[in-house]
Amino acid sequence: MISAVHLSHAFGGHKALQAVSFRVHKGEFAFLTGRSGAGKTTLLRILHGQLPLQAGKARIAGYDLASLRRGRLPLLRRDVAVVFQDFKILPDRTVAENVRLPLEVCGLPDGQIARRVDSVLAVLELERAANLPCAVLSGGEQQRVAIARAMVAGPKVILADEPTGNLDRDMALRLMDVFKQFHAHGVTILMATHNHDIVAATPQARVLNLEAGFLGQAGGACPAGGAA
Amino acid sequence: MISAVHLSHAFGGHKALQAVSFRVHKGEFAFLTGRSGAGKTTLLRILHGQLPLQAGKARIAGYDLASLRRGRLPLLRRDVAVVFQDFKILPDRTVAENVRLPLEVCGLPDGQIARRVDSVLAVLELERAANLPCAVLSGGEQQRVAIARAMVAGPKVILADEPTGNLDRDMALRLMDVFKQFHAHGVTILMATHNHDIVAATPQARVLNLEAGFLGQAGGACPAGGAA
Amino acid sequence: MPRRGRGVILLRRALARAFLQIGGAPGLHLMAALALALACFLAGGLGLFLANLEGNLLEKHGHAQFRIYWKPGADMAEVRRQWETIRAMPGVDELTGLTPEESLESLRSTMDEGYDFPRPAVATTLPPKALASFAVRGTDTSPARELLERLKALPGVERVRIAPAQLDVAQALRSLSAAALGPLAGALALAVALVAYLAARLCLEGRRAEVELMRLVGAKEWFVRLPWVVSAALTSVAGSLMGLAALAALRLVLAGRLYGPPLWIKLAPMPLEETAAIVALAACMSALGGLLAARR
Amino acid sequence: MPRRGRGVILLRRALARAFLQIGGAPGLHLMAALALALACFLAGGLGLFLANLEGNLLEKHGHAQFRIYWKPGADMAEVRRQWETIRAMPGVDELTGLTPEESLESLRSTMDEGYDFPRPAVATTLPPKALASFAVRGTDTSPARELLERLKALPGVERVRIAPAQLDVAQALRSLSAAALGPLAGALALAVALVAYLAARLCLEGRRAEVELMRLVGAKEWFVRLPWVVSAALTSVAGSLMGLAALAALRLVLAGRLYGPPLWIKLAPMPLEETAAIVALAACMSALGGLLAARR
Ligand SMILES: Nc1ncnc2c1ncn2[C@@H]1O[C@H](COP(=O)(O)OP(=O)(O)OP(=O)(O)O)[C@@H](O)[C@H]1O
Ligand SMILES: Nc1ncnc2c1ncn2[C@@H]1O[C@H](COP(=O)(O)OP(=O)(O)OP(=O)(O)O)[C@@H](O)[C@H]1O
Ligand SMILES: [Mg+2]
Ligand SMILES: [Mg+2]
Repeated sequence: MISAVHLSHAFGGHKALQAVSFRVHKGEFAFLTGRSGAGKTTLLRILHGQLPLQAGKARIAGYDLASLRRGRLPLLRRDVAVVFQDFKILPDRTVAENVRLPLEVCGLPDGQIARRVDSVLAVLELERAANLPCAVLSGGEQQRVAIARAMVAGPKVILADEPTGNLDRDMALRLMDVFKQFHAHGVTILMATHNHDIVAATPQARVLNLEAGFLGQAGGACPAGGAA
Repeated sequence: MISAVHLSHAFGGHKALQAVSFRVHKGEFAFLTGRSGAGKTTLLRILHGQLPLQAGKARIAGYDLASLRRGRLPLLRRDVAVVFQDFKILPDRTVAENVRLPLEVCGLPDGQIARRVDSVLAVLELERAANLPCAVLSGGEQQRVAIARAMVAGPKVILADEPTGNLDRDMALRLMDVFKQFHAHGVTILMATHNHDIVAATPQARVLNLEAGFLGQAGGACPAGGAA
Repeated sequence: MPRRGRGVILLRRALARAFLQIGGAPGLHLMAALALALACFLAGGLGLFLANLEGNLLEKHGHAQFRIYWKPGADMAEVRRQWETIRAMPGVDELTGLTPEESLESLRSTMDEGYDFPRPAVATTLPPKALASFAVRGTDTSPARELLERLKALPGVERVRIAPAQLDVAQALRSLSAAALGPLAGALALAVALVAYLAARLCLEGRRAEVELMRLVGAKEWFVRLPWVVSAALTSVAGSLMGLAALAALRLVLAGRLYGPPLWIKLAPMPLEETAAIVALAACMSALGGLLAARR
Repeated sequence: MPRRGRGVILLRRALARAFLQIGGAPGLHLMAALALALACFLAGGLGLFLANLEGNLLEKHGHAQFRIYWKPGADMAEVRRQWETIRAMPGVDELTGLTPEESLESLRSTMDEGYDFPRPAVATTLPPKALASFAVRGTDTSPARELLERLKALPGVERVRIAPAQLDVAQALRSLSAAALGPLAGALALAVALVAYLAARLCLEGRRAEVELMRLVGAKEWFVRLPWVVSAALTSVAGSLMGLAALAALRLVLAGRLYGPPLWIKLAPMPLEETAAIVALAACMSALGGLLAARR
């Protein structure tokens, strides 16, 4: 479902990723760990088409990033949803408006949108806040809005970047249950995280450990590397 | 140094804080815990003069928030620094420019500013990034910029709102050492956090536990409540 | 869900977004429309003024006058035949022939009321004359000079005077308004474009994050940009119509005052094509502004 | 660090910030300045046009002319004495007396070159006359009517004619330009203010976060706002000077063309006070825009 071969990325002179190779199979759950600045967000941004492919190959959800035309990028992004580390929610819009956005832009009829938004807000315990502007939400509530938006359209792949940094342990574990449910329904999940608790609480997941741009092996998972 | 008596705050109909009373003495280190939406950020914002005092009394660093005139608010904010949960850094400015801001606005000469900024960036392992615009930093680097800015002016009180959410455990513990050094030099610290690891690693700190707007007692600390 | 159905839903949503954007920041859009209205009002007003000036100039000054004098006591039958010849010459618009008696009558009419010349004594000394009006086109005076030579060569003609001052006034005013029109039109087009762009940018500045986010969650490019284009165009059409309506009202008021005793100046309304052109220009500039402002 | 020293450092920093803001978004500030330049150019241009129109009108049409005729053959010594009396009457600007011989001479000069009247025959039939020019102020015609009665009552005076058409033209043009000036000035002031406000808002929109943050880290209110006020004022002063310079250049070019044969129209430059007023107005509006935009 996701594969990278000798993926490298440099910002100016700074090498953020160096010849990273790995593979995440369809329906797999994988954690991406590594200390701050290791390149986790950079890797996820490349996979989502936000950064150009500088060197190496990458495939995700059936799209080959090297040969992807601009006009097909929206289609990739409908199949691959991201929980952004900095949330990227619109502070002046309500929670419901933020969450419905991915459904709106792909042309789903209004009735279906409302039903789906209601159910995802219920799962993430955001019903109370549905009609509040996001600017007034607490940090944890904003993070949950970002997660709800990634989940609402039923993507094939979810790339989650540090989705529990602003949540207390109980809420984080409850949320992990939601991710696990999605995973159980066949969604492929790649989650960048610092939180050892949630890694420990998810034995079914494999751990990919990025250190200074190199991909080490951890969590006793299948060996990374090799062509997709 | 910080005291609150029957502090309450409501947003529209939603009661975010309900008759909270506590006291943090000069030179003390206190954690503020509580689940997402418990009112931690609201409490810190009141103490920093960002939200008006609706009910109750509050004093911080010698300022009485009930009777504080608008013109003296800047003076309070020079004595009380905040690490914002959403960082509030300027993405188009460099790290150094962001960090020097509190020194600039209080009229410190340029030479002293440069020296202080350099040393705080070194402490927070941000030298490499000093001249990068903050927009390109990783989540953890941005968080450290927010912390550096709060520390650079040598405030009497630091209010830190979830300062380790985007940091890996090692970095979080190293940062806690920096906070502890400040504490050892007599700075009063009130830190809102979800991270049990760092609470456990800071035995000298007292824990104030907010639950649904009420302040419970935890961490075996001295009883809260009572006038300042 | 069939592909077609989704396309229709998306189009409807993009248009709805355009209106929501206007409704979401009514003050800003009103201000933008007002700015455009003022720009159009000023641009249209100057255009109107210049067009009418040009019109009035052409009517009054676009002609050179020749005065042709025959010898006093010339044979009037012969003179009248020559008048016909001159009338047929190329470029001659109009010819007024005056017998000595008619000359005296016209002279008398310029005199103060109640005074009369001692008629026979004066009339016999006056020459027959003709006033020929010649249309001047452009700044080339050689056709007028040629005509002068032809008139002088007519038998029995004693003197021909061209009113040089009048010819020069016509040409000076024409070249002047031509010189002023270019820079003015340029400055005004620039002003309209600038105001439209500023307004569009301002409307967009607060929404850059939204535009970016829509792309990140899988919106197609046309769906992202269409609302901006439509709302900018709507705002500017409203604005320019407002401005032109105000201008039309002003023209009506002024026209009533000008076309009456004693001025009798006709103030023509702006041609419909020009009005449409201004509205279309404003809309296009704004739409372009919207399109550009929403770019990646 | 003493308090005073810090104050000086802060003031210097606030001013430096103003320049940094301009340097940080040169395109935006240039555009804002350009917009203001255009607004000032248009405002100044219309003002200049109207002021010169008014000036030319006053010179040419602000007077009523009386023509006073004595009986033909009246005693010229007596008539000359009456000319002095009229010259002293209130409101009379100028008086030109004409003896019958002078009348004939002036009549002859209007005739075509080379023609002469049979002199003694005509001269004895002409009356002595005088042309009195009377300044018209406002729309009140009663002083002119009173004067008419006084002139008619002079002994030996046969007829007095007032040139009523001329009087009416003067008054019509005056009231017209008075009616047009008000709305035009209003529209232009509004346009300048709007452009200035739009530009200031646009400059600030991208920096709202910075302004907010400065307050959060302990900046005093004056230190937060001063850079906005100063940079907005600087931009608009630069812009309005640019616009007025362009206008002055246009005026020079036009003045050269207009003040020469055959038009001899004088195009006066804009008074220095008005120029200064426009610049100051633009600066104040922009500074106010900056002050408001940076508010809490
Ligand atoms: N556009 C850029 N220009 C320069 N350097 C950049 C740019 N984007 C990212 N970087 C640098 O690349 C490195 C990797 O960043 P990245 O965001 O991928 O780290 P991360 O693993 O997500 O860290 P964190 O856990 O702190 O979020 C960082 O040091 C960052 O400063
Ligand atoms: N301006 C506002 N209007 C309405 N509700 C608000 C406003 N500001 C905050 N709230 C609500 O008040 C509650 C407390 O928010 P607060 O940010 O203090 O929580 P928190 O303890 O910091 O949570 P977290 O750990 O998630 O950051 C939240 O439910 C939030 O939605
Ligand atoms: Mg990251
Ligand atoms: Mg919070």
